[in-house]
Amino acid sequence: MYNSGKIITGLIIFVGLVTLPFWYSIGKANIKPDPSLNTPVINQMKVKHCIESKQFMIDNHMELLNEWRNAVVRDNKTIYVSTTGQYFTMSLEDTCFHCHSNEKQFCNQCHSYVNIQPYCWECHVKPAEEIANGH
Amino acid sequence: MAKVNLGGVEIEVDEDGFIVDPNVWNEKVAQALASTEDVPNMSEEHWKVVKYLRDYYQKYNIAPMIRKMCKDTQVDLKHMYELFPTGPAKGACKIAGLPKPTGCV
Amino acid sequence: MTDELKQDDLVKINYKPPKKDWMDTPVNFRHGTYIYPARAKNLKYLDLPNPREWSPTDEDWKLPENWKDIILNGMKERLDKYRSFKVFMDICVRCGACADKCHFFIGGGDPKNMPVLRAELIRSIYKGNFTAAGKILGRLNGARGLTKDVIKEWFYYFYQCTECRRCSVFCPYGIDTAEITMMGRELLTLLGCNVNWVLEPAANCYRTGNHLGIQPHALKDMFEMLLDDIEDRTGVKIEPTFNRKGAEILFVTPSADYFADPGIYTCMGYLMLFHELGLDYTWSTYASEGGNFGLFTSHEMIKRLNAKIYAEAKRLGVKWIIGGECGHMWRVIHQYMDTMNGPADFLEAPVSPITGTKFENAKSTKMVHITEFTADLIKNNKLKLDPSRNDKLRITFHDSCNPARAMGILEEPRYIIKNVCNNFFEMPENTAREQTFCCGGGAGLGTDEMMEIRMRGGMPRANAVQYVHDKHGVNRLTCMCAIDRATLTTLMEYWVPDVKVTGVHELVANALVMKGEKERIVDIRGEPLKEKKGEDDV
Amino acid sequence: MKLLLAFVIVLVLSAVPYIGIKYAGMSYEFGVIVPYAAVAVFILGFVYRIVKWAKSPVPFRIPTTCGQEKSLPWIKQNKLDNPSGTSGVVGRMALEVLFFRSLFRNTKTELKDGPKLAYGSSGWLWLAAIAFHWSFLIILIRHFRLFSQPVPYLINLLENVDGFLQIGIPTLYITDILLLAAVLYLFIRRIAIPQVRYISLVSDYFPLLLIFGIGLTGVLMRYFYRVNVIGVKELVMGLIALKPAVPADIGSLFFIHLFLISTLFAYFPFSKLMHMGGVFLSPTRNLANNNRMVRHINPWNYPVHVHTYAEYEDEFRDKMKSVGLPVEKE
Repeated sequence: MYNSGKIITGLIIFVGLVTLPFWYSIGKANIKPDPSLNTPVINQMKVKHCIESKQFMIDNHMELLNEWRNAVVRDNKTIYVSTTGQYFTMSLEDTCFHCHSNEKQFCNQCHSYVNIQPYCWECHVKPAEEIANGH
Repeated sequence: MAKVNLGGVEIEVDEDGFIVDPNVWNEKVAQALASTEDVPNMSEEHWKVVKYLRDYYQKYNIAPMIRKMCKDTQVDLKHMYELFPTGPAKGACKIAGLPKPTGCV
Repeated sequence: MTDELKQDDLVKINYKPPKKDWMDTPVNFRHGTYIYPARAKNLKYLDLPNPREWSPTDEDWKLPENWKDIILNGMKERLDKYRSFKVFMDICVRCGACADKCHFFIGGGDPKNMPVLRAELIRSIYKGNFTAAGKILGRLNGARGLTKDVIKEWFYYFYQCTECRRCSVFCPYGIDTAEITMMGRELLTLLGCNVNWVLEPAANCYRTGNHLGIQPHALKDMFEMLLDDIEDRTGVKIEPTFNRKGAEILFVTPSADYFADPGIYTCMGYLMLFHELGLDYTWSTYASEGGNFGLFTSHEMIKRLNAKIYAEAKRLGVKWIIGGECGHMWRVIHQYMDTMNGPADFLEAPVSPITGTKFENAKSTKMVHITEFTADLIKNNKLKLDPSRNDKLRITFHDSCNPARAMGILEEPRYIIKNVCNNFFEMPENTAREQTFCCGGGAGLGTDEMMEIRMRGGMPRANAVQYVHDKHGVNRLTCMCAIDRATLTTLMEYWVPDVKVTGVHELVANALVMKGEKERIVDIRGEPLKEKKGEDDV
Repeated sequence: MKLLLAFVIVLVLSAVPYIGIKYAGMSYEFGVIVPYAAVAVFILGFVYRIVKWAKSPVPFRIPTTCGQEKSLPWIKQNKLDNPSGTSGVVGRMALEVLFFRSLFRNTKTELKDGPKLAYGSSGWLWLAAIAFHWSFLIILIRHFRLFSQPVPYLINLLENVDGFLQIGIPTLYITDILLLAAVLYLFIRRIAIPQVRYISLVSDYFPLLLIFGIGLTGVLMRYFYRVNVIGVKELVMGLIALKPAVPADIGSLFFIHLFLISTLFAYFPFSKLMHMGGVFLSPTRNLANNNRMVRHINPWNYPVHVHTYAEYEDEFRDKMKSVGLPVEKE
C-alpha cells in the first residue's frame, strides 16, 4: 500500500505553503517606502536637521521616544539635550510633529512597509496633515 | 557440537549436555548423565522414571507432560524433584537421553 | 537455572554509559546473555541458508564468503519493501525518550539496550552505505562500516529485544524497535545466524504443526490426560473432536496450552467452556499451533507457518475460527494473517452461535479472540458462574505486550476476570495496558541459557507484581499469553515467589458451573478450593 | 569532542558571510544566490526524500495501539489512541503532530532500594519540544511581514498576541525568548543526561546550535544591533518577486542570520530534521487498527513454501489412524 494520493496531496500543500510568499507577491506592486520631508516647517529650514543624526534617528527613534515618554510622564523631566548640545522639549506633538506634520507621508511609509504598529496613537492625537503645497 | 565421554563412549552433546542422538543412549550413558545432574546413584525409582520417559519418547517422539509423567509413574511432583534435583524436564529427560523441549515452555 | 544468579548482584545496575564511544565497544558473549545458535538440521529443514555448527563465542562464525554483499543487498531489498524500515532509519532525532522504556535497559543498564541505540546498530550501517550524508561525513553522522563485529553485535542485541513495542508507545514518531529488530533478525537469517530457541520451534511447527513437535498421536494422548483431569475434578466427561470436517468453528491455540504447566489449566478451561456451550467446534492436529515463531525469524517464515490456519479451516470447511490465549500469535493473526494468507473468502463473518453477536471487528480475518468470545457470553448471561470458587486467589492481570500494543485488547480479559473472581487488583498505571512491561522472555528469548537477561528484563514486570503483592496480597498473576505463562512462572519464582501464574480461562474453568458437575472441592489444578485455616497467605 | 566540532562548524558558518560581506563585498552572493539555492535545495530535497519514502510500500498494517480496540459494542473504544477509521487516524495524527501526544506520555524510570522501580511523569522534554516547535513556527509565520506587501491582517494579529506583554521597544516577542530557552534546554539536556550524551552525534548538536545561532542573530538584530529593516524587506521583496537586488547598508548581522537560515534550509532534507515529514509517514501512527475488519493489501505478497496437509498426513498417517484421527487417504 503506497497511499500515493495522500502523499502527493500533502506534498503539494507543503510546497504551496513554503512558496506562499512567491504566490502572494504576484501582481502586487512592490512600492518601496519613501518618507517625505515635504512639510511647511521643514521646507523653511535652511539646514534640514533633526534633533540627532539621520542614521541615529532611523535606528533609534523608537527608543528615544520611549525614553522621552518615561522621562516626561514618570520623572517630570521635559528637556532633552542632544549630542550636539541643543535643547529640545521632550514632546511628540510639540517637537516631533512640529516638523514632521505629515504622519501618513512620513511615519507610515516605513511603518506600514515593515508592518510596525506603534502605539503612539493610543494616547496622542494624530497631527493634522500639513503638507507643503507645490511639491 | 562438543563430544564428551559418557559411560566410556564419545557422545555428541549440545550446549547443555543433552545428548544429540537419542539412539546412542544406554544405561551406562544414563549413569554418566545422572552424575552431571546431581543424581549420584540411580535408584530403582530413578530407573522407573527414566525408563518410562524412554518408552514414552519412543512411542511419541516427545517427552511427556510433567503432570502425565508424575501420574503414570506414581511419583508426585515433590518427590520427582527429590529424585531429580535439577527438575523433571531438565534432569530426568537428560538422563533418559531425550532432547530438550523448545517453544513456549 | 536461576540458582547461580544472585538478586543482590542483579539489582546493582549502572545506568551510566561508559566513557568509550559505543562504536568502539565490542560485544562480549557471556553465558546467560545469549542464546545458542540454531542447529544445522533446523536450518536445513526450513531451507534456510548456511546451516553449520558454530557458536557465538567462536572467533570465526563461518559466515558465507560474500556475507557483506548478502547483508547490503538484503538491506536494500528491505528498504524498498518496507516503508517502516526506511522511515525509521531516517527520522530518529535521538531524543532519548525511549531509553528508559525498555525493560532490558531498566533491568540491565547496557546502553545498547536503549531502543535508540539498538536501532543505531543497524542505522549506522544504513547511513554508511545508503545515504550520501553518511558516506561523506562518516562517523560524524553516525555512520560506520560493515564488519564481522557488527554482525556479532546484531546477533547479540537483536536477540536481546523481545519486540514488545513498549518503546514505540513513547516515541514521538512511533519508531517501533520491533520492526527494526525484525529486520535485523531477517538479515541475520540470510547468514544463517539464528538462535535455536526460535528455529527449532519454527522447524517443528513446519513439520508437525506445532512448536513442541507434538505428533498427532501424542497430541491425542495429551488431551486424554487433560480430559481425565477435568472429569476427575468436575465429574464431567468431555469428548472434543479433532480434525473434524464440517464443524462450525476451528479452534487454534498455542501448543504449550496442552503440553506445559500452567498452560494446561487454561486449556482445560477452553475444553470445559466449549463443552458447556455445546459448541460445534474442532481442534486440528495440523494447525495445532497458534504461536508463530516465524515472527521472530522473518516475514517469509511468518507466512509459511501461518498458512496452515486458513488452509486447515478451508479443508475442514469450518465457518470461522476462534483463537486461544497467546500474545505474539495475535500479533500475527491481527496484523499479518489476512494480508499474507487471505482473503479468507471461504469463511463466513463470525457470529457467536450462542448469543448471535456478530463480531464486526473480525469480519475480514474471520478469527475471534477467545476473550472477545467469552466476554460476549458473560455479557449476555450465557454462563453460570460462581466467582467465589476463585476466592482464595487474589488476582492481578498482566497485559501481554502484543495483544496490548498490537491489538488493544485490554477490557475483554478484565471483564472476564472481574466476572469470574472477586479479588482483582490492577498493577500500577505505568506498568499496565499499553504501558505494560514484557515478561522478559518474549520473541524467542524464553530459554534457560538466557536466564540472566530474562531475569533482568523481567524485573520491571516482577517489580510491579511485587507492588500489588505487598499492597493487596496478590498471589496470582493472570495473563493471556503462552510465552508469559512459561516465562512469568520462572520470573515469579525468582523475584516474587509467592505469586503463581495463570491464564484467564483457568479462572473461568474454576468459576464455570457446569451441567451435571459434581460438587467442586478442588480447583482445576486439583488443589483444594478453600485454603485450610492457618495457611491463608492473604 | 562531537559537541566542540558542531560548535566550530556553526562559528565558521557565521564567519563566512561576515567575511564575505565585509571584506569581499559579496552581498549579491550572500543576499541572493545563497538564499535562492537554499530554498531550491530545501524544496527539491524535501520532495525527493518524501518520494523516496513513498516508493516503499507499507506491506502490513502495524499500528501501535495505545488504548482499547474496537470490539464488542458495549466495550468503550479509545478512538484516538486506537483508531479504527479515518477520522480517528486524523485525530490521532493531529494530536501527534500538533501536540506531540506520544512524547507527552514520557516517564522517568527510577530504581530505588528494595529494589523498587518508580515511574514519574516527566514532562520537561515534552514542554521544551512544544515550546521550541511552536515558537519556531510562530516566528516563521511572523516573518511573513517581511515577505508580503500589504501584510495580511492575520500576521498583525499574531504579532500582537506574541507581543502582548508590550515589554520594551521594540516590543519583546514571547516566542523569541521561548525559542532560545527551549533550544538551550534541549541542548543542555543532551549534554547533561549521560545516556542522551552517549547517543548524541555531531548531527544532533549541530542543528540545535545552528537554530540557536539563527535565533540569537535574530534577537540581536531586533533588540540590540539594529540592521536596516527597510533594506531587509526590500531585499526579501525583490527575491520573492524574482527581481533580486541587494540594497546597500543592511548590516552584516543580517547576512549572518540569512546565511545560517540558508544553511538550515539546505541541510534540512539530508538530516534527521526530516522527521517533520516523516512523522506523517510513520506506519505505527498513521494507520487505523481495523486489521481484522478490512483486509490490507501487500503489493509484493508472494507465494511461499508451506508444509501442506497432504505432506503432513503422508508423514503421520499411520500414527493418526492408530488413535482414530480421521484421514483423507486411507
